[in-house]
Amino acid sequence: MKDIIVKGGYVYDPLSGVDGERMDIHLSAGKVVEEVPERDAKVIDAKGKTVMPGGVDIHSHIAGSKINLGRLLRPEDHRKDPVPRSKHTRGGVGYSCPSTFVTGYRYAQMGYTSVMEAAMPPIGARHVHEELNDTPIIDKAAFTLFGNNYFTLKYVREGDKEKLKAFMAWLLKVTKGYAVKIVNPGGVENWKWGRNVDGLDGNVEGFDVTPRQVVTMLAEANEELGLPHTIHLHCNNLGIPGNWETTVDTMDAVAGVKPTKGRKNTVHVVHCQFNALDGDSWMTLKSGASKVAKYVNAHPHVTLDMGQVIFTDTTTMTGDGPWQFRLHGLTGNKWVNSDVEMEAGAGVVPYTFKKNNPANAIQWGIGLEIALMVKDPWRVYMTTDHPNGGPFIYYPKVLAWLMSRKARTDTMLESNKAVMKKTSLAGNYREYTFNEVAIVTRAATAKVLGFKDKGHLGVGADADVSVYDVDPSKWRPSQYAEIERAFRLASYTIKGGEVVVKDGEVTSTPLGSTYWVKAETPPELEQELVKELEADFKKYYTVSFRNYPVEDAYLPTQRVVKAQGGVWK
Amino acid sequence: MTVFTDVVCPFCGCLCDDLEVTVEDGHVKGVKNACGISRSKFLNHEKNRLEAPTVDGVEVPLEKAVDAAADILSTSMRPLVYGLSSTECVAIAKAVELAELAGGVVDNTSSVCHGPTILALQQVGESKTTLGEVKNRADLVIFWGSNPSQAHLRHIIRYSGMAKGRFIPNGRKDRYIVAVDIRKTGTTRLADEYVKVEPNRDFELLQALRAAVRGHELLAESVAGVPREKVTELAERMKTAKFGIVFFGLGLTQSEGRHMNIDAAVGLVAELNNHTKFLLTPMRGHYNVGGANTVTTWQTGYPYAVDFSRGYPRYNPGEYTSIDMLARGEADSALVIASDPVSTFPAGVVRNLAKIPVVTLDHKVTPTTMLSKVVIPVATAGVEAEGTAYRMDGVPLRLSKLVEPREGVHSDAEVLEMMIKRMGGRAY
Amino acid sequence: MEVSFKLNGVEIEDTFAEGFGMWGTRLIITAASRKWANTAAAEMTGFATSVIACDCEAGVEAEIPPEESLDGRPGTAVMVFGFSAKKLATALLNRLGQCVLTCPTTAVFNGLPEEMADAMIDVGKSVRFFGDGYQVKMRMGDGWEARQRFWRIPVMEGEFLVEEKVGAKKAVAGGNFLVMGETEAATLEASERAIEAIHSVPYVITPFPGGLCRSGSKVGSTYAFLRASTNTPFCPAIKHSLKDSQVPEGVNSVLEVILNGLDEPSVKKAMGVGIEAATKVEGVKWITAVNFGGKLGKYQLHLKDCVGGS
Amino acid sequence: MKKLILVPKEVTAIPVEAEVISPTVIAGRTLDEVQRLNVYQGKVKLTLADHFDVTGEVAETPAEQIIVVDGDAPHVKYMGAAMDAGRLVVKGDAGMHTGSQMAGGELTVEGSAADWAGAEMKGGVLRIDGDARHLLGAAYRGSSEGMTGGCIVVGGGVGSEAASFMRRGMIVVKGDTAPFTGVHMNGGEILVFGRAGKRLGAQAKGNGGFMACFGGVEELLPTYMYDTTYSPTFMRLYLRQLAETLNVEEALRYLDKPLKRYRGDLAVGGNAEILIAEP
Amino acid sequence: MSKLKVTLVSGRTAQQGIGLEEGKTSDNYVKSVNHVQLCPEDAAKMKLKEGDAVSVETRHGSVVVNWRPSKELEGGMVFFPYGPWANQVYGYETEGTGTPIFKGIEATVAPTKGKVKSIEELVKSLGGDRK
Repeated sequence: MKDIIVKGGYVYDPLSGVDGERMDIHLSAGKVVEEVPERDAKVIDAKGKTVMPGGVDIHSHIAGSKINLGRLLRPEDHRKDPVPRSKHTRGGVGYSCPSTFVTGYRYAQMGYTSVMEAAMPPIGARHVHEELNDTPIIDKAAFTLFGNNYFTLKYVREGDKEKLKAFMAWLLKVTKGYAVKIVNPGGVENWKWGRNVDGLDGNVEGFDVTPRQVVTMLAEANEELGLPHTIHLHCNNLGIPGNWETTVDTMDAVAGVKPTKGRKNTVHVVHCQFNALDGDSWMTLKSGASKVAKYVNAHPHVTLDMGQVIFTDTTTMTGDGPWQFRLHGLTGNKWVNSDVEMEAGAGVVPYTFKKNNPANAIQWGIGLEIALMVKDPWRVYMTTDHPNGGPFIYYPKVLAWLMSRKARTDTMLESNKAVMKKTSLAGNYREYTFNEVAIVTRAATAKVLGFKDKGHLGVGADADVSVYDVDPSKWRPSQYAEIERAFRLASYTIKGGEVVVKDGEVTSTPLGSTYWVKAETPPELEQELVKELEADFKKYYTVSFRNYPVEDAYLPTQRVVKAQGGVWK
Repeated sequence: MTVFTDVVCPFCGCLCDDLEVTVEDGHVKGVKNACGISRSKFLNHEKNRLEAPTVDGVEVPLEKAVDAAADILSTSMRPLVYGLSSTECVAIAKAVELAELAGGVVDNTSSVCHGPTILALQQVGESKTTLGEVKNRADLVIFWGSNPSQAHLRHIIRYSGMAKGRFIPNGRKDRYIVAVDIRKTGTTRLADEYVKVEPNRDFELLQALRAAVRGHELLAESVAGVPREKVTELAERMKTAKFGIVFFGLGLTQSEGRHMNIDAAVGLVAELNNHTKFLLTPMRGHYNVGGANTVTTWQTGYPYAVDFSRGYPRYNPGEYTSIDMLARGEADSALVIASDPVSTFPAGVVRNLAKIPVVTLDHKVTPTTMLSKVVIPVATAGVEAEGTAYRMDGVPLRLSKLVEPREGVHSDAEVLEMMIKRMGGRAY
Repeated sequence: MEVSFKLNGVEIEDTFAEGFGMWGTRLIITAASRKWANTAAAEMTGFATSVIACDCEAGVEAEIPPEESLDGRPGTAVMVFGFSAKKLATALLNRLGQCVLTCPTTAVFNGLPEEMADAMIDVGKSVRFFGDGYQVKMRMGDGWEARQRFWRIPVMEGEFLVEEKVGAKKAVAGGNFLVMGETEAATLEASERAIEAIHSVPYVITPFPGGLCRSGSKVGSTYAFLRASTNTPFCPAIKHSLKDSQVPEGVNSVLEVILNGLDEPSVKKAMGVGIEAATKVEGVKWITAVNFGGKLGKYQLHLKDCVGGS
Repeated sequence: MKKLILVPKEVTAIPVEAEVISPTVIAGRTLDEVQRLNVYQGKVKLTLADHFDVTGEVAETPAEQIIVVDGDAPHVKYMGAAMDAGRLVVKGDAGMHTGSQMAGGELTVEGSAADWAGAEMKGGVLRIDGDARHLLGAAYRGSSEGMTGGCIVVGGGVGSEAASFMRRGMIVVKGDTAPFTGVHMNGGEILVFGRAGKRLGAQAKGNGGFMACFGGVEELLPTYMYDTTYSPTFMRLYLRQLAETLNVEEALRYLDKPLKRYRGDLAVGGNAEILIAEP
Repeated sequence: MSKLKVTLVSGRTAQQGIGLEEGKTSDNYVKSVNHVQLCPEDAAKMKLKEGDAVSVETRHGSVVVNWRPSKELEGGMVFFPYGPWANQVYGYETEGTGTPIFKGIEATVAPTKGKVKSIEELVKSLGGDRK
């Protein structure tokens, strides 16, 4: 592979403190290096262009049974976005549930080089990894579902945090997972009886624990294990007006958890828009963004992502079974439910966010409000919770809204008046800078995920670089269409030191790596745990304990991240 | 002698994973925990094997057979790739890639079994679960148009009927089993209640049940041969169960109504979720037909009946499904992988298959290999080759390689890869 | 009476009837038989002579033969006039609800196509609620012919069908002329002939009883509380009791023909044929019209024009 | 109106995809360009002239264009698909997806049409003088929007699942219908003058839609409830319009026939109507 | 000798599963699928004896097969295990779904002097004579 010099672009590398300086980036052997000799290198002229580290998406649904159920469910969605094969690429389909190949291509075309699959049911982990292996170019990791796992609930009930930690380490290892994902803790377990859990202090049936206990203990265990990322939490009561209170209560429940060495935060609250609703019903819905933002601004232990709504036809899919049934009831749309024995569940329902729908307009406003009202860009990240709020291909649109008040106003004027009345968005004048965009799309996400080599362009970083055709020295917020255009199709995307996208077209499709986390467990404890697990597996699972772990064959390009600074009793 | 434990059975959609297989001198000598069919599969896998690659019935070296196969697919205008339900997932992925490369149609056996289930899912959705929740919670189990006693021999024991679980400590005793069928079977005998439905009338009964669940009184004295009182009673039983599940089979998908029968069943189950927890799960036949749908879906967006002739995937059962393609005489060549359409397709369609060049990858002699132009012997997945298979409920499991295939015999995936290379693929 | 001209030997005063603007609508009531179509129409147009004390002015315009109606049943065209579009809508809805919806076998169709109308009154908007949730919106002709929308409302007898929107138009009211004869009998006969002729003209109705008003009316009264009173100058019985009687010599009975129409030409034409018909009756002496010197309305319907145009 | 004539050169087993046979696509081009428009046979890309003898005149706008396919074309798919104006006449049989997604204009098939004719139709008139096969005017897989406008008149019978997920528009069938006509219907009108097949209106929610059967019904679902026998005025409107504007003369025979009214599908809490003429 | 009108149902059997894993050309497989199952009363009506062949006919085709009694079946219903013999009597119309009807088909069954074809003969009769 030839060395590469990305020459003369405006570089935004917030982690290295570089804010729009014109400089050259040198790449060699898949890494950023001090300098390579120009005569042997491929020189990419980035003059007048924006250069950033490759994008890092902290929360997306790209692989596994849930998105695949979405694909299966929606031929009518695929049909409107066919993707023909080319010399370098496979054919496929796009839009809200893109095929795996197209997922990889389109992320790369937007300059993204790492994407996190946000929900992996352990028993379906093989499926996730098989799909990740068919998702080209980008680096990936998957977050293992813990919040409704039988063993999690059992150890929480028993108050056995050490066993819980051992279980977490074990499950991450056998599923090749990267982080601890919690979805509607307790709610999905109750959904196995067709019910939900009644908020943070409701009862999880059959275990007599509360979501508060589950979240708190998982957060403590997560930090004591020294996992690279905090718990990744989808709060209770998602999509229910008035839920901002649950969200803030949940954040506060982990306020006392001591973060692991080297960071301040202990919880990442996902797609916050869906959990920042105020009012008593969909009729009286209003924004709860300011209340959530107020708490977040005062509490450094919380990070968020937006879950921005896009006005389009999309496919909602979450591990939150009871919510999806509710949404099916609200819309009358077709509904897929998929319960996963002992550990999780999922639901899929197509949904159209409409500009003229007051609730949708408010939701659209809430996402942006959160991103604009949380002052520290290092703690709020750009997502659409793909494909829940909208397909990831609309990220450039979200960036335009963040960077241009005119973009927001123009959309607001086309939308239901409720967004003016029930959110404070119209009065918000903040406009993201290029540097802030780099923070919320790569630098901060890489940092909070614990990726040392990603999200920056310092020497030693992965040679993941995106070059966008927009001149930040000339760009003005009124030219927001330029942002959409430039960020939709990158001039160059370089992945691992290889040019994978040129002028918006995929030119090469290497298989990226899959990251997973290994946390050391005291051997005796692990043995004891395995004995317990094996006994319960025999009784309650339908697969044998031996067949549960994901074999190495499913990780041809794995990269193992070791948990640092674990604390055991 | 080697004993392999926790072996996954590559026969039916149950994908039992507790088998113990004894291997001696590279041959399977014994199987424990297996059902009769599974035992037959392991113990007889070496019988009636294809001896060597052939072209027009003449033995040729593998490369020649691959060349001939690649030529057929490259030169035809409308190649059909079919089968895939009895092999592992890498082979399925390669078959999709090959179909794309050849600009043809890729279809799998679900088009003649649970294709209608998928059509219904696409219309109205589906509410399903992995089998463990049935084992742990189901106090009402309904087999509708399915007969595990003959087709999924350990289903009732491992997952649905006898299985003991968290909230079903006494297994069979804690469950009420209903079997809905047009005839008595081993399954109806085992059930607490047998509901005899007239042939081709399942749709009416499902609709009546749903209406009853919604609280409507039926005017008809009986529906589909089932008295009104019994319909109401069954509806009530469903509403008051703690956790109910419907396992449906080809009795619904292969009789009049097809996908609409499933549409009705899905609707009934969705309706019941307003009252209690109710789910349904199709009884998938071939062990990896689930995988065929799953892989094809993640690669193309569509589960079967995918056409690549325009360079991107298009989907339309009834148009790009094998039966229809062959019935219209539209396919001008076929590649059959891990399937035996001659034994499973109506004769009228087989006659058309016999008119076109067919390439077949199989491990055994079948009626399909008998009428194929090119035949390439392959390893038996799950015995001689490893890979992933998806259980009827979507749980992926790893098939083992227990013995080496005969020398010169490769897995489906390897042979397909050779064909892809030969056709100039892998530019990506 | 200074200026006049003669028609068929009858003196026609060269004056004008003073018309004024109103909003008018036209609808067609069909029913299983002519009897029921007419019954509904009569009921609907009852107590609708003058907006002085009625909510609207209404009358039957014409009978529609089955082959010309949309549903192939006998129909009756009815026109309703109100002082504003809003008042018209209110009156129309009340009358539809009380008189037509209730009448056996009827259905209601718009009689004033959208291209002729100045506005469309959404009848379905309120009438449909009578269906109590069981009303059905009927969409006819999507993408194939002109789109039409109806409401089907279940009623005890069967189903009431009503077109969702009916056309309304700025129209002309107050067309009139006075028939003056030697005898009561001659005057009545001449007036009846006039009405008959008027009904041959489309888009015109005569809202008063049988089309005729015997009282006439003048604005105000000697009684302060009364807005209108008998048209004293034209009452033969008190001819010599007042100074400004306008009853010509030899006239012993006067009847007023009053008509409303969708536009000025229709009204004029109707007046013309009406006057013509009246003059053919023996014993008719004079024809004149009522006006208020242009104070009441903007339309001056000169009898000379009307007759000339007929 | 300018007339373009396409004569199919042969009927092939491998179908030809020719969505270019549409006034909307053809108008405004030169004859030469028209001849070079792409059609597809299997994986092979060809030109219109490879499959048809192309003669005649091309109009400036679709509205002024008549296309005549002069012969049987049962193997040609997508003729008139998405056309929005003008006329297309197929003087024989037509292949799959004929007139699918058409939005305007007039398409006449003088023979029979294969599956998915008029699928997802939005407007215009599609006449099929012979039979139509399955999924006439239906929705695409997974979509809940079938026909949303326009009118289909079939002279013969129709196959299964005609008008599935219908939302608006009208389908008139002079012959018999197969099972599941009007399945998941959510608006629109279906009028059948032959015998209506089983499971009519299954899963129909109604939403103002009705199915009228004038030639008897094979069997109704148990989840349709009989209400009454009556002669609703509205049906007279349809019947007269059918006779006057669509030349469905037989409609007038039923003007005074009482109709039995059924409502359902109760399984989905629907209020779709099935109206059956008394014999 | 009388014809019997029946409803034909096909399906899987464990025997057929066991047989096919041995091989489609194995005796076990052939035996498991080259017969129909009738209720004893229906067999008696047709005066069928053990070892007799029957001809099964539908509007799509006909085939000669063996018969076996089955107590589980009621009169008027015939069970035909999935396989090449059963396929002779099914149609291929899928009504736009891709799936033919394999269950609940109107058929007639009658005693016959005809011979049950071997698997090779059957394949050959379908045009498959490449070997």
